[in-house]
Amino acid sequence: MQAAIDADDTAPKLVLKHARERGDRPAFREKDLGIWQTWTWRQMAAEIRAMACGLAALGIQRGDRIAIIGDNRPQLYWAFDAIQAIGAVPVPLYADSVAAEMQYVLAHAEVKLAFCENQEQIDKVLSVRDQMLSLEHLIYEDPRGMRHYAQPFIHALEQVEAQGRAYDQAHPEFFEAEVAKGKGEDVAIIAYTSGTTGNPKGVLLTFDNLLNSARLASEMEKLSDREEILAYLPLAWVGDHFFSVAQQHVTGFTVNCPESSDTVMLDLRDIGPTFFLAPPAIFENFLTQIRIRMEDASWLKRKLVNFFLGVAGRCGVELLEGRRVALKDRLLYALGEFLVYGPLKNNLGYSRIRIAYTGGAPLGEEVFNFYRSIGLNLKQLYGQTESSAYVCIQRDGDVKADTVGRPCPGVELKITEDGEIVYKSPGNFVGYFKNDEATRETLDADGWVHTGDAGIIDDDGHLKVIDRAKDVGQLSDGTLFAPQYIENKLKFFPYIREAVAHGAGRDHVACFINIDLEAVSNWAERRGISYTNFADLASRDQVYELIGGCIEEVNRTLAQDSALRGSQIKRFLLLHKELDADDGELTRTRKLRRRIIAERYAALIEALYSERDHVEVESQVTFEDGRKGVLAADLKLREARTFGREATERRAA
Amino acid sequence: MIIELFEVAIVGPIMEMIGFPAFFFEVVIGGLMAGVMYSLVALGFVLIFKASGVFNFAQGVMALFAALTLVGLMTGTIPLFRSQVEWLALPAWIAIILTIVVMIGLAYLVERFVLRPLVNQDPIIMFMATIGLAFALEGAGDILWGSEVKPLDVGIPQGFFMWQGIQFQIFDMWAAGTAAVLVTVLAIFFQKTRIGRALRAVADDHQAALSVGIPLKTIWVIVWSVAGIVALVAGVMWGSKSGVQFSLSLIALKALPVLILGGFTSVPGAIVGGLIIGVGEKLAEVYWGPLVNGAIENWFAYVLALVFLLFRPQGLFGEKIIERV
Amino acid sequence: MFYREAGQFKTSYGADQAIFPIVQDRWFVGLVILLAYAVVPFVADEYMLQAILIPTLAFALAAIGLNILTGYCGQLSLGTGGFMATGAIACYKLMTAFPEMNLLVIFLLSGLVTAGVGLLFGIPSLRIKGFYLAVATLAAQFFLSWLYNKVAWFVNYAPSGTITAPPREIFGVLVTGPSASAEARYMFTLVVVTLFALIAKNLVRGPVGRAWMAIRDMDIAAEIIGFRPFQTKLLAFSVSSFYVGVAGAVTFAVWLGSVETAEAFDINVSFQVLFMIIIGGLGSILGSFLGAGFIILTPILLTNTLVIGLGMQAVTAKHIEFVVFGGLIIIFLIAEPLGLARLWQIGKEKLRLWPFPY
Amino acid sequence: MAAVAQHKGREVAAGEVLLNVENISLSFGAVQALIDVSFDIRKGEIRAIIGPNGAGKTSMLNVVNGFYHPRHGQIVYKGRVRQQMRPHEAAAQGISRTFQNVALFRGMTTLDNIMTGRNLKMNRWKANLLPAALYVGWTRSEEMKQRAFVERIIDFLEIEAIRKTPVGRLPYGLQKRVELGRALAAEPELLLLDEPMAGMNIEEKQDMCRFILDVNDEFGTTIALIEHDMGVVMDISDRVVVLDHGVKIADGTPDQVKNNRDVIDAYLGVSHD
Repeated sequence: MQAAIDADDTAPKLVLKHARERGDRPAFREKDLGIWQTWTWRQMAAEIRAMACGLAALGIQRGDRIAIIGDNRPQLYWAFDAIQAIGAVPVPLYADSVAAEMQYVLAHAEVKLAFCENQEQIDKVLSVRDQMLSLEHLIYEDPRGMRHYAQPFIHALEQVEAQGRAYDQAHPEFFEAEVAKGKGEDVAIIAYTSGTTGNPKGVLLTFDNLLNSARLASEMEKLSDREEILAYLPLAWVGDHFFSVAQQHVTGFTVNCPESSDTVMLDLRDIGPTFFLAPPAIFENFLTQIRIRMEDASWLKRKLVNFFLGVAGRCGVELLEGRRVALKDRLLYALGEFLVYGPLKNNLGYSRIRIAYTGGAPLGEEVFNFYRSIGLNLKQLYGQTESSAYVCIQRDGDVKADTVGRPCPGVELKITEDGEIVYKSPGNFVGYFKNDEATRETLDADGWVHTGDAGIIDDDGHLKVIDRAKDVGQLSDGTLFAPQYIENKLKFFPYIREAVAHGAGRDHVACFINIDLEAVSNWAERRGISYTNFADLASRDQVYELIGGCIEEVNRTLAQDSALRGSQIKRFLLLHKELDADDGELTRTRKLRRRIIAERYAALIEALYSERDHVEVESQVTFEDGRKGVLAADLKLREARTFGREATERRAA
Repeated sequence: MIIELFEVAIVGPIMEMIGFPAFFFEVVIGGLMAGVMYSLVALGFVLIFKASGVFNFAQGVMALFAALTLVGLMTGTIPLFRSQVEWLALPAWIAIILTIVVMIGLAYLVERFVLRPLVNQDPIIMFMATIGLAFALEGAGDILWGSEVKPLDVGIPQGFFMWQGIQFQIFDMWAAGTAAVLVTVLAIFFQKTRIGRALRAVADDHQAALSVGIPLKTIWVIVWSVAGIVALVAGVMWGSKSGVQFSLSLIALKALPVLILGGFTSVPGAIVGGLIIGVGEKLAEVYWGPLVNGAIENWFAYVLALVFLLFRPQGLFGEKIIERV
Repeated sequence: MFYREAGQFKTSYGADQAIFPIVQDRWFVGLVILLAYAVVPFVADEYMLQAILIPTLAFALAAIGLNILTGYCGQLSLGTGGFMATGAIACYKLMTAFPEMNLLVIFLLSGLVTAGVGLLFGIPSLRIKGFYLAVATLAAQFFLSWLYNKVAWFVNYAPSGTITAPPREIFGVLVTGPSASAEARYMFTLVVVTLFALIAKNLVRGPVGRAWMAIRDMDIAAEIIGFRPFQTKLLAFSVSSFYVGVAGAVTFAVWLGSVETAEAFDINVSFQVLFMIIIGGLGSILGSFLGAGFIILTPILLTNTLVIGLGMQAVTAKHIEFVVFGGLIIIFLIAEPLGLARLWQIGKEKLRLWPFPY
Repeated sequence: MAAVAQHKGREVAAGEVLLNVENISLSFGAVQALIDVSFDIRKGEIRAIIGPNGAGKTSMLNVVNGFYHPRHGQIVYKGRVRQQMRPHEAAAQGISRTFQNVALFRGMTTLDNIMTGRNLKMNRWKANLLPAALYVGWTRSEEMKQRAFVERIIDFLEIEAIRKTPVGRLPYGLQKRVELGRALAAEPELLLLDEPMAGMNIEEKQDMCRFILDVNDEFGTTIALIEHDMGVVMDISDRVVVLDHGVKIADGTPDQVKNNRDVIDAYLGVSHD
């Protein structure tokens, strides 16, 4: 049995290993009650043991599915191991999803026990419980406000652990035995993809999938057990699971959990992680923050900062990649590091970062280069839930802004003749839960996963993801139309939060713009433009001009590329509401759900391709408390300036 | 032992008092005279404290400053250069009027540059500000008019007359008289005139004051002007008795214990308190001073006030305050 | 700009409540202390030490004392001079009465004596709100200087009325008396002041300090949540007097060596110290040092520029000094009631946020 | 508000009397602030004191926590009679309160403000002058112990983000919350709230209601509160006593009071002369 435990082929086994090898190293920290409470690997192992036995005491069997719902709390991460330890399967859910969304997953996974963070989650689950016969138990971690919940099937984690310890006393062999039973090919988790289309699919990932790819990635990046990471991304997202769980279990580094979702920025600064993952939205957001805050700075300071950012723009990336740079620039950069970049990175909490990843969606080149130029080793990765997030990662010193780098060690990757990216990864999933047909579509007989992404492999063997294959289309005149490519260019502007480009089968490109409330309102204030709410602000002519300017810029760059010149944006409108995951317009990872948007805003799209200069719209919104409401508005439509060949050439000349 | 101490400290002095009543009365009158001074300065404090809740430490220096200005004008001194020009010397009455103008100007400046910016600040901050004011004012006075001791004569007749074998200083009579007049005038001003009533209202609460229809800052300017004039009178008295000099501002500090005796908000309190202190310290000095080789005057007033605190904190005429939360 | 706080996370309340939680601050403070202890004594000349550094330190101690009362507890004292005199006299009597006694012990006792004397004046005046303490301390100022002047016992019947510190050694180094070297006296003062400053800091950041500040900020609320106003204020006042007393002892024994109390500790000293804390910063230990430095240096600069530079009469320069101080007080109270210390803090905040404005 | 719904569900606390106000009369000079007022507060209930402006509500609280001393009548607290009592003694016996217009220590941070609330819970000697001066051993550990407790309150009131902000800079709503925190820090048996929701917007009011209910609920604290917002009073209080011009005109459950003739008059402002 001991041999089986030492096999290190499942997460729980790895926990026991770390408890033995680095028992006093911190495994988890959480900002709670004002300080960073710390748990060593030994303590963590003990907690997990108690939890696991507690679950067993509640009658959880091998193979049962158990939902985990909540924000990034150590106890919830431990739940993964506890559940896996007794051979059950954790099913993480997005904490911010509304009850209806949860219901589907809970029902589909036939969840037997829901492991909730707090009253909020418990309430959501209870509200849809009657449709779920499988659900037998609820556990909550935070007792706040729970005293009036008399139902016998709701348990406090404390009690469960207490029972667990008792159970452990009674059956001292139990825990090790259960852990030993686990094997690498067992399903480790079912990760439901917040698919951009249709219902979520439950991706079955084994320990081998997760741990092997995590090992390869860690070796590649030379991760040690001294890394510090901040776990702030939804723990239902495979990306977070890969970093905060799989890689932690492999390398034994420390995971830090923020105090609350609205103190993440502060906590990031507190911890100063060495290894950092964030979706593009966050990097774009931070950059917007920087710009806004700098606008309020004194004239002199702005000049200074802009000057040095200029220097960085000239030579920052080169220096980062160790290429040759003129001495003058070297010195200037060094000075800039002290005066600007250093403090800047420090204020954001980046200064200790050795490796920063962005993934989940493409990141605008400009944003990407900005961070690299101030010395942040930011790298793009490409992965999917189906590959345990492990396909391509940019290598140090071999980074191109417009690619996601070469395939990771152990990954085979090719482009099918119709331009789709397919791969074989050690992380390849074993199938969709209870959905063989979908499995067959995605995972072909020879083990290739079909990504549904259109891409090319450039001469250096870097993968360049263009767009979702099905999104890439042509205008009526046959010119190539890659919406995401255009949208990302737009989203680089701090004033633009989201953009939706239309044009497939049309004679020109038009788009919806979601202004960035923070940036634009700030912009409006310094111009003394008063407004009542988002819709009002978005309807102001000045704002239309502002955005028009941004679009003009994008058109100019598009015009320089012969292939894309045709897909310049001719008309646009500013949406009266923010696209929102709660309204199903975005995925929980903020990807556009084009079909839904197209349906919901059909009227607007038609208007864009008509001669009209305004259009009434009614759209439903979901309020914080889950109530639905209707928002009516009268939107303006505007032309944007476009450029012909000669215009751009004159600029070039 | 105890007995001896008792004889020396209590019996001795009292025997002396009874022994030479005339002398005793002269001492008392001298004390009253000093008391009038204290009363006048204390009066200034009370006016300002009532109206603006400010505890004006600079009151004494204002007296000094007023006196300095007056002397300067009467001797035709050119400010800053301090060279005296014969034909610039003004007759007393004009000089006095001018000085009053100066004091009003000062009141305006204080309101504009000290009180207004500090409005609604903690009393303690205000108090410290007036200490700063005192320093600035004293320095300014000395720079403008010079710091050497100056004689002052506004034409109050000197000399004395005897009555019942008691010696009366005519000057003292005058002083007492003027003080009395001043107080009555003030009393009338407060009781009868609209502004006066407004000022009293401010003391109670600012809203009320506004309802009388006089802006707070005007009220403050007025109060400080009145206080300035009172200071001038005090300055003249003291100055013409023992020369205009720095010590005046220190002596004026004795108004503080006076306030503790009389209560911070009571005009009659200020007067009675002043007289008590004046007489008290003179008697102490003359009859007990020798036992502890002298100079009791410097502190007697304060210690008396301190002892008094133990028994009647709110002072003779002060009323109890109801705190609200 | 110099701050790099990312990664400085706290895993215990102890670390979180340290005096200098930020690493860079600790370096800076360490540097300053190193300078004060290891560099200054060797580079500074006699005049530097005797006319600027030692007095600054001695007065900083007094300022800390007054700040505890005024800055932290919101009560005002005008008797600082008198209490410094008390400290000086106590120190003199003890030094002469017990030649063998360790100087530090003597300072402690001098402080205690002063605290006791303080109580006499505090008890009647602190029971009531308002400016009574100001008046009571004024009484103390005049009464005490009179007392030490008139009662010959205090000065060991010296006809001149001046008291002179006999030579005493600490660890074999002569620190008082005419033949003590300026360096030795500076070092000794420095040690004493750092020690007491640290203690003061500990007091004000703990429960005691909170009680004082509660009374200062809103005495009614403080009483209703269970603080005893009278006791709290009295405690603040006696601790304050203690510090002022020690400061007086240091001034007498280490700095001046021989003083005529009525002269050296007259009411102007009271105001001087008050100005130190107003300009330096009410409710700040650091401020006490800054203020002391400021008030000690300004007159020197003024004299140098006006008298030596412009050939003005010394007396006029003195008057200008009066105006300057008076003006500064008003300006500071209006513009920045928390004084130089606050300005320092603002600067620090800016550096921490750099390059961001907020 | 779900919390409220729950609360209304539970039966009115029938617990024994915690505080009994007997025939209290209070006057300032000529002004009669309270005239022969009597009512009781039972353990574990939420007791509302309402009435038009100038009805003497705040004066009532001031009497209860010893800030004013009644001319006639007496207060019986935990079965013990007391006439003369200083506020800090009342605090020592487990009565703490908040104020109509926030009475925080503006110079201090949120954390320190709430820490002051712990002073009575601090070990008298350990928090004493000498150990405090050295800030070692006892004081230190004592300080840490209290900090830990205070952090639980901060967590409870969801004010982590402003932990180290000087309260002077906080918006009004948050200040009120901090003040509640300071009162809670004393672990009171009887909590007096003087218009805890004055000048708040809807969300702030809802939060405050939730906190008040949770306090009453999780810590079993007895609460007496003055509030103008009738909706709130009816929602959260078990029993209501109505004052008007210093006289008690009604006393009972919210519903009883709502339909009471005098109360309606008082609120419609029917003249009383």
